[in-house]
Amino acid sequence: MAQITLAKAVNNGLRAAMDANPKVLVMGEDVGKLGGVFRVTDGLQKDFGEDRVIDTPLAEAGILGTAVGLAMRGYRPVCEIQFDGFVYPAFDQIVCQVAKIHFRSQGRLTMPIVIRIPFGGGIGAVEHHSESPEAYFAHTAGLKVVACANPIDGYWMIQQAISTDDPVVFFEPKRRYWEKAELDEDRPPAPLFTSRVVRPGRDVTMLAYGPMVKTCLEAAAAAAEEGKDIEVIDLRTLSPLDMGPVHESVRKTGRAVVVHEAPVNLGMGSEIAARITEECFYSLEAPVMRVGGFDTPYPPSRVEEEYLPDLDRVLDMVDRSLAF
Amino acid sequence: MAQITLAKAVNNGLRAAMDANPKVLVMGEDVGKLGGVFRVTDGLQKDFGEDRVIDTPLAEAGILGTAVGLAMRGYRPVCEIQFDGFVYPAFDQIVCQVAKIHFRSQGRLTMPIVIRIPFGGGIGAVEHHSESPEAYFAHTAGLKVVACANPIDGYWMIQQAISTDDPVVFFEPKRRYWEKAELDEDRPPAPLFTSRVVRPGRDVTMLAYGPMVKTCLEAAAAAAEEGKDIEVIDLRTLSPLDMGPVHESVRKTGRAVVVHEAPVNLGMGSEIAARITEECFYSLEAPVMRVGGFDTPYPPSRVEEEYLPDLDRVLDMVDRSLAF
Amino acid sequence: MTESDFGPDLGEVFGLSHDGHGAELVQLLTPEGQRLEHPDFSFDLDDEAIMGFYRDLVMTRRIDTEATALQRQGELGIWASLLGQEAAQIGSGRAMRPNDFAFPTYREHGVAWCRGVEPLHLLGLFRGVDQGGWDPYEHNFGLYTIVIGAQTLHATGYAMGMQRDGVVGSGESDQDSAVIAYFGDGATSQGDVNEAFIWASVFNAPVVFFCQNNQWAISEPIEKQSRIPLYQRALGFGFPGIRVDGNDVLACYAVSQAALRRAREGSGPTFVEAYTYRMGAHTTSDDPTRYRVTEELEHWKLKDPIARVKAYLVRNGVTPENFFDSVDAEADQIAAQLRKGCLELPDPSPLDMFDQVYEDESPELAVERDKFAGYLSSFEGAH
Amino acid sequence: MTESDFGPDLGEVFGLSHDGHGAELVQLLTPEGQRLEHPDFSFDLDDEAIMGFYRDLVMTRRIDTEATALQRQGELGIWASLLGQEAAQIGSGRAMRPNDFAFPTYREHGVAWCRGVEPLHLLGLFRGVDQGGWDPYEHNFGLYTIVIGAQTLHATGYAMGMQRDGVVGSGESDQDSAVIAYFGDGATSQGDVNEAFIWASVFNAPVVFFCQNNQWAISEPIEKQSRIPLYQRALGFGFPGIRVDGNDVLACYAVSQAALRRAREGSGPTFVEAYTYRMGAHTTSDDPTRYRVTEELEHWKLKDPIARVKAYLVRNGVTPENFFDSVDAEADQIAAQLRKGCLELPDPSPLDMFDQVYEDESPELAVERDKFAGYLSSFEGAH
Ligand SMILES: Cc1ncc(C[n+]2csc(CCOP(=O)(O)OP(=O)(O)O)c2C)c(N)n1
Ligand SMILES: Cc1ncc(C[n+]2csc(CCOP(=O)(O)OP(=O)(O)O)c2C)c(N)n1
Ligand SMILES: [Mg+2]
Ligand SMILES: [Mg+2]
Repeated sequence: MAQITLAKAVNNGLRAAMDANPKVLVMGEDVGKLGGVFRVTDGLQKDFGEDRVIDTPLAEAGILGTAVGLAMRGYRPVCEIQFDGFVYPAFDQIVCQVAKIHFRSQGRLTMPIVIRIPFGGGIGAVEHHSESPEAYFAHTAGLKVVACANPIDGYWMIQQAISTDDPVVFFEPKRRYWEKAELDEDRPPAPLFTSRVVRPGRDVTMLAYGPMVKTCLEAAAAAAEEGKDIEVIDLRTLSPLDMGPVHESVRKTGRAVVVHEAPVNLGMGSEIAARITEECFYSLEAPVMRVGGFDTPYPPSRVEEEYLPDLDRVLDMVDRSLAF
Repeated sequence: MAQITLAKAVNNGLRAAMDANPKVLVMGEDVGKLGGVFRVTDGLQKDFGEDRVIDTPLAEAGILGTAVGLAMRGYRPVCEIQFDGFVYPAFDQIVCQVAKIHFRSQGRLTMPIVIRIPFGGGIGAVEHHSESPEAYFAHTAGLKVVACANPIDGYWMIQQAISTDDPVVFFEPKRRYWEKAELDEDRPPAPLFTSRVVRPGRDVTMLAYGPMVKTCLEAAAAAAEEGKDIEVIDLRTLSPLDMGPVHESVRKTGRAVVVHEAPVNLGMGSEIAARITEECFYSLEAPVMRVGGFDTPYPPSRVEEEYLPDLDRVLDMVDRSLAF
Repeated sequence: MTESDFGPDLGEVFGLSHDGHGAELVQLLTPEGQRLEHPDFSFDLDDEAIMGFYRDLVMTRRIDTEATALQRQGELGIWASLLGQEAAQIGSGRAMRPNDFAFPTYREHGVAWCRGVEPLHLLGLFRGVDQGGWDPYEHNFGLYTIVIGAQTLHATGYAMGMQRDGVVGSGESDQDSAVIAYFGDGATSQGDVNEAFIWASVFNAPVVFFCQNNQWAISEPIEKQSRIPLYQRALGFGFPGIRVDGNDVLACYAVSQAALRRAREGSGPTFVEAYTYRMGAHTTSDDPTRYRVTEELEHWKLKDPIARVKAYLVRNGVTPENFFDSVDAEADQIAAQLRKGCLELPDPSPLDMFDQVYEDESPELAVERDKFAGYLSSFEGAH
Repeated sequence: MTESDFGPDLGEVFGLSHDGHGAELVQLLTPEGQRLEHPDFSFDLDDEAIMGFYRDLVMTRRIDTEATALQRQGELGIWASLLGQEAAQIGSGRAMRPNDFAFPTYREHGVAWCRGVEPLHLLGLFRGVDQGGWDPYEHNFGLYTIVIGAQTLHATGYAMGMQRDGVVGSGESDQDSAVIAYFGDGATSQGDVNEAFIWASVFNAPVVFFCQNNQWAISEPIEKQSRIPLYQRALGFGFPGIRVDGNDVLACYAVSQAALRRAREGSGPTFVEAYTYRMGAHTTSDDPTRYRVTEELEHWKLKDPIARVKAYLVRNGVTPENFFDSVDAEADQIAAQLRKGCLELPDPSPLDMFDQVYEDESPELAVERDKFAGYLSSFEGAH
């Protein structure tokens, strides 16, 4: 079995989805000949043609707004937003139309639209290219929001998202695009909207998604050397949240640390902390701790390593939780 | 001293701010001759002219984008968004420009822009006219976010917001526009970014802002008849949050219920619950409870009374907290 | 604005179009009911059809009047009247073929009528029992869209879907289809609408941009949105724009028909500016006396879209015995039905809202619904 | 696209402008270095000035080359080269007066040079030590804006501020001011940019929309953004549009000067399309071989913006002894300085980020900063 990068895995997933269903379209800026700035759509236009892989004019509202019309006509558009920081011009179409049309029409209209967003920092980029806007979408009823963390999930989750009859905002951790894993296409994937324990442990529960899953696994490995046994859960789905495995874990460990790159204030961690506390109140030995980006705009890349949660900051929070 | 409605109080506050500083501008859709759909800018264009009270073309991105340029030129634009649901076309300008320019320029450029948003439901309106988008803005670093709940705060807070050198998203509870209070202009106002205990109590702390403050006060009065002594705090500022009085109160009561109209999932309540739990862990007799809109788009107005937190739902949550 | 001495001619130099190519209004029926011919647009139907239009116009206005009355009596939360814009809507609506698709704003009651949408279904949104009570696919008529301009992009995307389905310029004119996007003068300022123009021109999508310039966006006159005639906006995007007398149902029909035919044939988008007037308030919540003078209203009353059709029919004595009375009678009957139906509209069940958010239910939301159901039932005993 | 038999003439009928009014490029200096006259735009400066332009062009290109080299060597994270667009930027930049204000994209290094921005300060953003290292007010030159099109609205608002300050069409031409907004061909598709056109025309704001059509938006050719020449976009909004040879510094100067004068005098906005070519990759991260052919590049090399100025100066033998050598020498020296300065650029302190979010510090953020400071210092002992 060959090793495959996350970028290639999503590319293969898109290809499989387009092969399986002629109604699947890919649209966005530079998704055609260039294959996207991260090459995630590489080769698709060559093989599926310009009618199915559409280089659009440079306007995100236009991409999502026309996707709504295409969806009404029976197509399943997969819209690429080039970088996280450029999704905002489409925010109105996403929040007021994509998210609400099923509700508005009492289900007469469905919106099987996937919005692919390479997100997060750590690649030394300029402003607007390293953001984590997931909380905006998770707070928006009518959308479903997921984040993949590795090539295997990248391959399967994009196909599952495309076959979902509801709009799915699909976050791809851009700094992990070049990381590899073995993909066994015969091994059936987990359901899309489920979280998963990726490392069992007894002392503390660590919750992450997207780029921070790897960071947390590394932190857990380091902690193990100090005799701390950390359980790591890859949330995978941010809306709906799959809290079952999380509550189960916290009832066992009594401690939880949520980690994400987005600013802590009103980030996913706030909702997760609130829910854990509601459900596991008497099991908690310490308040749910949150590690994330600071409550500032994303800083110049020369300080992003300080801005982003890293092994040390995660472990520091683990210690605070254990010492509480 | 005369009774004054919230709409009139904000109108007077705007007038005072425009009198005090010729750089203050009011801009938006229908803010001129019409005086705004809620008459909050009534008479301002007549008295300050079309150069200072600007009826803009129908485009919210244009309103905020030109406000940025006007601010760079030394003006202090007060932008009216006609209804909560129409702020999204301006989301990109607000999140990527208004919120980030001070940071981007290392403080060389300031953005003294106020974004007025009549928000919330309960007025029997059609879709997009009853939403509570405050969490989107509170999650956005670089913005400050406040909500007034009564005419006295409406009068003072709008002036304080306008004199703030940072961008302020100013939420006005539209269903309270016609409620009256006595305004004593000689009584100095509280600082803008502070929360306030509006009803002291010993048993449970109730946290609200904007339209829900009145609902909570009514609930507290009803609970009092059953011998439950509820402390109500009007948060007033949503970003930054002023948690001091909140923590103090919860350390006393051991119980907290957060109430807002916005959907609970990733609403303000999630952040407040997480912070209270972090700071008052050992004081809590029960998890912080949250009452809010359901995690659906805002429904047709004939069911909005079921959708919105009301006296019964708030009291139900108080009972759950006390019974926990 | 000071005019620089050579500002104006520089304007020329720079290529500002003053030629008013198509500047004058396309009109085929004068306010006095006189038929006119136009070199480029001819009305190719008979008096039978004009009588049909007359009926459409009267029914639409009657439905609108009844809805306004229902709002006044508290049966609707709000109503957006189309008073004065009947011809623009009936003319364009009747120019559509069954497999064409329309994307309306919140004011297209006349188009809805043409698309066979039951008038009662228009009221749900305004009464607050739903947010769009008809099946868009049953009528090829989208749901009312309240966010200004958003539907123009949906229309363009839908038209791109038609292209991909091979029903544009296929040569088989009976299957060829097009989209018509309705929007107002104020909407032309929204980024979305201009992006729709770009998409439609770049992809040569089969969409007719039908702008009802009713002179007002709530309290703002057209001057706040554009300093040139709106139909000229299309010049900037490389497709045709034309202004038609929006109170002339024959001209609106002829121009819309030509534009739709172009679109179906694969010749791309067209911008049609229907020059008309909002005779009523923006909505029942609005008070126009604060911002406009009654003279304006009086002036436009003389151009009433219905009166001129009646004048034409009368002048030419083509109508059967008591045609007008029977139309009025039918209108009153429809209005009565509408009123009855409105009062009987059932309120939605609070629990429905949880089920209509997603196509594939979210487990979270199911829990929320069940909790709330339990909460609601806890009151049952209570009395 | 099937052409309907009467689609085309209907196009005419509907008023689609085919007249190409101003369609041909304004050019005052041929690629061979020949001066041309234009009926409407004359270049009114002497050879001294042209030598100055030559120096500007060479310095700008040299700075750009050095920055690209620095990126290759890992000293910059990324660089957006202006290679090929020097004339468009120097011509328009030199047409500005001190109290005019420019709003750039991320590629306006030549304009920055004209505005007196220290070249080193351009590198901070690309090295990742800041997000804009100069004081906009010191140079009347805004910060680089990365979100496509956003700055065109800022420019329009700033121009509206000038109107309110009484420095537009005041008659005192030395105080009158204008704004120039830079953006690319791809940007013309953004809603924001089209809204800027609307605001500028409705308020008659003193802004020049200077579009460098370098034929590409990353991998997308201009055909993906518009099916007509871009300068014609202005026709749809009621203000002048003109296409100028973007590789001709004299023409860019003359046209920008005329447009800026119109704006300052109160005659409103102008759209200038500088027709040029992106000779390099979109940025150092881009690989153009994936989407465009080298023939195109070769073709445009013949129109090089610098070569033609040198050819003119040589042909007319107006330059002093070893003028060209000294300019090159100066360029190398500036490049060396730039490199030295780049390597010495200090990294920002992590704690700064907390202090630059707000003008009035937020207590919350102060706490966060102090916590983080404590965390950082906890490592000090650690080794
Ligand atoms: C994005 C957005 N902003 C503001 C509004 C509030 N609003 C509703 S109708 C209207 C005026 C629309 O004018 P026009 O486009 O001319 O259509 P008309 O109502 O005249 O038919 C406004 C500003 C809205 N619905 N959507
Ligand atoms: C809103 C937004 N969407 C996408 C991008 C990513 N992006 C950066 S440059 C670019 C192409 C811009 O093309 P053009 O406007 O022609 O300017 P040029 O780079 O050619 O100078 C794109 C799509 C962005 N910066 N902002
Ligand atoms: Mg209108
Ligand atoms: Mg370009």
